[in-house]
Amino acid sequence: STITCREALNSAIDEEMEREDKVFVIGEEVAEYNGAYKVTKGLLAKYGGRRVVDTPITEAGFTGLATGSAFAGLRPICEFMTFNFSMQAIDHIVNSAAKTLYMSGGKIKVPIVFRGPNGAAAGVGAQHSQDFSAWYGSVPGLKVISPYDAEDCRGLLKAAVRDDNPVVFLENELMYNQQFEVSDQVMDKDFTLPIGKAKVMLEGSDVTIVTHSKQVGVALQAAAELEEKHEVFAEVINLRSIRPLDTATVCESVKKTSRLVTAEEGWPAFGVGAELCASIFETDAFNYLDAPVQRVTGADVPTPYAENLEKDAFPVQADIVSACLRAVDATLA
Amino acid sequence: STITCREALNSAIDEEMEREDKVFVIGEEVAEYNGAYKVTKGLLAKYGGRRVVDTPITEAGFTGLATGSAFAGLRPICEFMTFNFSMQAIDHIVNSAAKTLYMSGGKIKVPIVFRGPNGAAAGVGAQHSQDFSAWYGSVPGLKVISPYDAEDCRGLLKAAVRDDNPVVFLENELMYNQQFEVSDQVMDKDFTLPIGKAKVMLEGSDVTIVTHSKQVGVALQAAAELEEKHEVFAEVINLRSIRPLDTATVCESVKKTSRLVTAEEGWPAFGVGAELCASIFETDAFNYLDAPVQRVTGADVPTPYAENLEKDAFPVQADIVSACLRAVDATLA
Amino acid sequence: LEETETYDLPAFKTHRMDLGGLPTSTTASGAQLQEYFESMYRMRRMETKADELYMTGHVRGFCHLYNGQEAVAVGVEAAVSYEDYLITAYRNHCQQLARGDTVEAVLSELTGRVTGCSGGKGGSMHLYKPENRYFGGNGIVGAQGPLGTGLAFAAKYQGTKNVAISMFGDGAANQGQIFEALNMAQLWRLPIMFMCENNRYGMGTSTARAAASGDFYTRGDYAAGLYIDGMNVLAVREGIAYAAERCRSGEGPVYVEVDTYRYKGHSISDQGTGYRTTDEVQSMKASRDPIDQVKTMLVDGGWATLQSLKGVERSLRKEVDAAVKFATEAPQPPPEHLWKDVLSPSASGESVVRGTLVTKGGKVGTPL
Amino acid sequence: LEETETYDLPAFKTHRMDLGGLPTSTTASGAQLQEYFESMYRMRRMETKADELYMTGHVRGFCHLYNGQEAVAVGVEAAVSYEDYLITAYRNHCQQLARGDTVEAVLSELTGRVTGCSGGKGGSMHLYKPENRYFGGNGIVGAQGPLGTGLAFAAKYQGTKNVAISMFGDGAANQGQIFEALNMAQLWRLPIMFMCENNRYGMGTSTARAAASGDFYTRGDYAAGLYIDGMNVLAVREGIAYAAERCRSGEGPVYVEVDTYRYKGHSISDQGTGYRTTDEVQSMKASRDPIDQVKTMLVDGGWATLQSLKGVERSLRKEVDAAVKFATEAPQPPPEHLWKDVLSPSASGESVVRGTLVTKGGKVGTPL
Ligand SMILES: Cc1ncc(C[n+]2csc(CCOP(=O)(O)OP(=O)(O)O)c2C)c(N)n1
Ligand SMILES: Cc1ncc(C[n+]2csc(CCOP(=O)(O)OP(=O)(O)O)c2C)c(N)n1
Ligand SMILES: [Mg+2]
Ligand SMILES: [Mg+2]
Repeated sequence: STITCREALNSAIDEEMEREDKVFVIGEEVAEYNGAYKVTKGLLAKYGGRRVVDTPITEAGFTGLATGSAFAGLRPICEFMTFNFSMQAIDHIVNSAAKTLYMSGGKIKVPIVFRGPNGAAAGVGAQHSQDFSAWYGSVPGLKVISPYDAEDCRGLLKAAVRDDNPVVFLENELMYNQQFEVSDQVMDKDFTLPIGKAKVMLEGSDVTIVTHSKQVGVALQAAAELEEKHEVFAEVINLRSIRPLDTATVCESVKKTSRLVTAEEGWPAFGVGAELCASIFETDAFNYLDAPVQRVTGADVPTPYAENLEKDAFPVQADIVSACLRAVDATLA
Repeated sequence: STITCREALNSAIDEEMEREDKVFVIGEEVAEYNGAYKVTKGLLAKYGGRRVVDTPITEAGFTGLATGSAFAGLRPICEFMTFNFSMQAIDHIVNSAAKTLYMSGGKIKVPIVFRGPNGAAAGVGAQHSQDFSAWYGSVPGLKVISPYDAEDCRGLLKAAVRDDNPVVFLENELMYNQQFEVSDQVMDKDFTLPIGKAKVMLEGSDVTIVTHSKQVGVALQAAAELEEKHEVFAEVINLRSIRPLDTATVCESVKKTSRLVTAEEGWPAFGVGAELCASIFETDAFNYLDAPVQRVTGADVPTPYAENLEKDAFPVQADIVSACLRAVDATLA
Repeated sequence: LEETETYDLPAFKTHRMDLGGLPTSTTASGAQLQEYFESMYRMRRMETKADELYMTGHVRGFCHLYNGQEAVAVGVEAAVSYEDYLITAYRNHCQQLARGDTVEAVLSELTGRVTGCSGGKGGSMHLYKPENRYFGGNGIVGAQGPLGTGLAFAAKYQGTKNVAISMFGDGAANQGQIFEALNMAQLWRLPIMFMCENNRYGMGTSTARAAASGDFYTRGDYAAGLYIDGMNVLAVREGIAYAAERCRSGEGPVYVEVDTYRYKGHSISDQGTGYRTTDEVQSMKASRDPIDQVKTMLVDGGWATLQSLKGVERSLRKEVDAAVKFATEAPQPPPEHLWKDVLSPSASGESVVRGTLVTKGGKVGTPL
Repeated sequence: LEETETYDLPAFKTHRMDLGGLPTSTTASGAQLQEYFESMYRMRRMETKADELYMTGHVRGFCHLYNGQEAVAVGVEAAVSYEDYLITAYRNHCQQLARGDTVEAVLSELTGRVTGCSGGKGGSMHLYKPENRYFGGNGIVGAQGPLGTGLAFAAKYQGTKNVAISMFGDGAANQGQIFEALNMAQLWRLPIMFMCENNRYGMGTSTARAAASGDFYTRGDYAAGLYIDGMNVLAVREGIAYAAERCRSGEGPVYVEVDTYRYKGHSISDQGTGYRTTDEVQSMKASRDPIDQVKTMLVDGGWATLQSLKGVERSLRKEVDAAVKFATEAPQPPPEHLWKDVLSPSASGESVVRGTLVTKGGKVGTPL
């Protein structure tokens, strides 16, 4: 069957709520409004106000509240209308949720999922477009997920809700409406994906493109263009998880292709691509590398509003193609 | 003469306040208590309560207030008792301070310095030990400084106060009491250092150690040991600035030594070392590299309290030495 | 038009502040009323066109319209000057006009053109007019509370008698940082009005579901509070003038609640219907519309006829239509503006900003 | 010791809550008073030894002592049970005892030993006893406000009649997140006491310099408030029992102010002298000391003599001395505990945690 990412997320939450009474949803406009982006549609009608809780616009407050309820054994799914607003509450995510198991010597588990759209949408300007992958990805005690398609959304969100650790689940608004073909297995009530494992979306021999979220789709198109126009065969890896980062899968691929291109929408400095560069040096992939790693990233600017500038601020297919060709050409040169 | 980092910071603030009435200090316990770590000692007595302002314990509030006052043309120095508490106010640093010049099409300058101790002190546990270098370092619109010695503290803090951009100034509590020899030039009222330029602390031929803050001292000791015991000559680079990152100086050094070791106290993932790894691929340094880059970092854990565990959680001299030897040996092998 | 008329004001309410000091009536000249009418009508018309521009794909992202709330922005400006500081949220198009900018500058910002008041880089939520002490345009709910308090801090620091006004919504009023800012403002007697535009909803959430106390003017607890009928431009003018005077005299902040209503959905993508009845919206428009109220005063006062006002409306519509044309025809920012204004140039010199590839990028240091 | 005596209580004050419902006197048995005395004396003694351990370099970092405030922790526990939730700030050693842990477990956490209540990994600010529903131990000023509200949310969600108490300081009371939490607690009628331990100072800042309103019990504005003399253990017991009952009955939160005093500096590195007079501290100790008050009750009630109490003190000192020995002799955590408890093991299996070098590190997945 075919479902959208929104449906995948919605059904994942629905099934996990059905499975376990301790699971509840909390956030701004999640209940009566059915979610600012309708991800929680229908849940209030089905589960009532006890388990689908609209909050005032007070992120520090409701994030702390949700985290405290997880200390007490509940399993909250805490929605940020967008992750930009998680900055108001980031202390609770890091200091209250991520560090408590460790600080308590293992006594207090914090089973909570923080989710919502992350990164840039279309035309929403600088304050509403930030990508938090690397920030959260740096924090021990968290797991950080960045799904691409409907399968990822279902399997990883269900796994996140069942995980006993705090999980940051970074969705992408521009993917909510995207349709994907999914197998019956994916639609199974007990379908989960392992957190921390990347997925090879396309096998190839000449260059490895490692990416996550919406850029996976761009990379797949770039790979098609590379094959068609340049007879270059790219392998495309969907990271799925930012923390843990599946460097083993990346390394294995680079050993095969000898070239690495990274693609992400976040700011370049200290980003996902940077950590992948470091991982090359720390695995034996380095010995197989025939060209410098090429990073494709968001531009190093606050997101501009104007359509033409915004377009230049995020990677497009041509960027990935040109990075791959640079990697391939570097070897030939 | 000889001064401590604390004196260097204190005199820098004092002189800049003397120079310009628009400069004022705001934060918790900065006035009557003379600063939690006494960096602002004597300033209340000299400048009075109008310009040295004790706040309630409300970081979001006073950081926003300070930022707003910068919109209106003042030049606040906003102290966080430690940068851990800047997480309460991080939205103002990023969304209100860093992005406003851009969002306003260049109309509104935000000349503000956010300063305070960053990273781990001794025995203060997980919630009081976080290193924010990479987080702030990733944000366009900010400058981020990480000084090592008294010269850095004076020259860079004075430059930060005179800069028209928001500057995050990351001090280190364990360095406040460290004494350093400084020249008369450094003590000059108009001494400033350029923001964005790294400093070669020690020249060497065999391996480049790039580091910042307190680890510069550790690296210098490691370099001495390498020379004495192993006849390995390390070049030590003090980054001084995390954003902009002076990759040119790093690249130049690597072209000479062919080997790079990075050392930092922050968490490894998406950290300063990672970005340096990426910069190797993006400069011609890659062609000169004879061994994989070695990262020395804080352990990937929330900071433990117990002394023995804490010691294992942060880089020591032996770590840097062994990383350098690995880099050197890799070439021989 | 120079003649004046006296008008009864709708009742104010106060908290820890003498109600007796507030007027129960005020006078206004025909010229003043005419000006308020024109300002409000221009705003209404501009927003209607912004809506259309959004629907036709010229405006992207979010677009929060001010229809119904015009008396607030206009009443405020009738009470204070451009020497006084103003800051608000993302529902900010009309404040930009009130602070002296043009419809062209607003609409061409919304269409992302270089002629926009933020050069096309801010977008609908980020308009500013710092030369008239207006600081936007803030997309983070509640952020303008502390920021506005900082503007007031600067006013006091520099020894002036200027005041600051920070406008925010009923939803924003629950944000902790506003309480933090109020505490400092009260401790330090800063000249600021915390001005809650209570338009009954924060997105789809009514005040009753979001706020344990819906009496926002008492929300400051220890701070003085003032309730104003925000659909009546004269009430806003008089209430704010009074509160501003109190601020100027050094008595500290006033927490002002203006009772108003948003006709449109939260942002254009919201129909504004799921959480309230059409009846509610209609009855609000029919009984309290701020523009209609001023129209009636103008006609009743003999300064205008319905006929003459139609003429004024026609010419304002023309003005806005021209601005629409301008906003759709003006050029986009040149590509190199992507790199501009990331940093302000400084002693440390220019630096290069990286693009999506290391081979792309530009110089940051274009002088202001 | 089974006999009881009646005691007048120091006056409560209330806000939006019926003062009449609160007792003006209460009875206590000798056994109860004896227990309160022992608990408080043990706390005082433990803190004194913590101070010494710090001075001799056995305790590192921060160390916030509770001397003077003991009646609060003890009075609370006399009013609620371990089924009720408790959470506090970094000044948390004595709550750990009150929630049933041992002096050994506390002091050996302070000395960073594996026998500590957080296995040596938390340190002075991070003690917990979740099996008795005590959740620490929070280093971020104010964070326990929302966290505690979440505990109350869970109590209600699960259909129990349990309540939550979130303790925080007068300095913390200004943090915006506490206002945010209170709003939700009131909206949703959550069973929580926001308990401000007003010990007059947040570090070196007196309440007058930090809080526009020093009447913390009215700070909740729309929420019920209760002022308690926090130096009198019976007043704390009765006040909290009353407030807890109100919470249990579904009437929503109570904002409780306990008037107390911190004898020592903020943390051990603070002498506690620059911002207050020695006189102030001395007079507080002389006139209001919580332990002395109970001592007097015990002696006046004929349950004990000063002599017999000396004996009790002696044996408590012995207990604490033994704990000190334990805390300095217990082993440090084994090195592999660095990797433990970063993550809870889960379906996704074990993962490796990186150390300071890529060649260092360990497995994370030690089962809980
Ligand atoms: C911190 C933060 N949280 C959430 C949002 C999303 N959001 C934008 S506007 C809004 C509603 C605000 O309502 P109100 O304050 O009443 O203002 P109004 O829109 O009615 O003018 C929300 C939830 C945001 N922009 N910032
Ligand atoms: C968010 C945050 N800001 C600042 C600090 C530093 N700090 C620790 S305790 C303290 C004073 C708190 O005073 P109060 O709330 O009255 O509690 P008390 O220490 O008197 O028990 C401060 C400023 C912190 N830990 N967290
Ligand atoms: Mg509203
Ligand atoms: Mg206190």
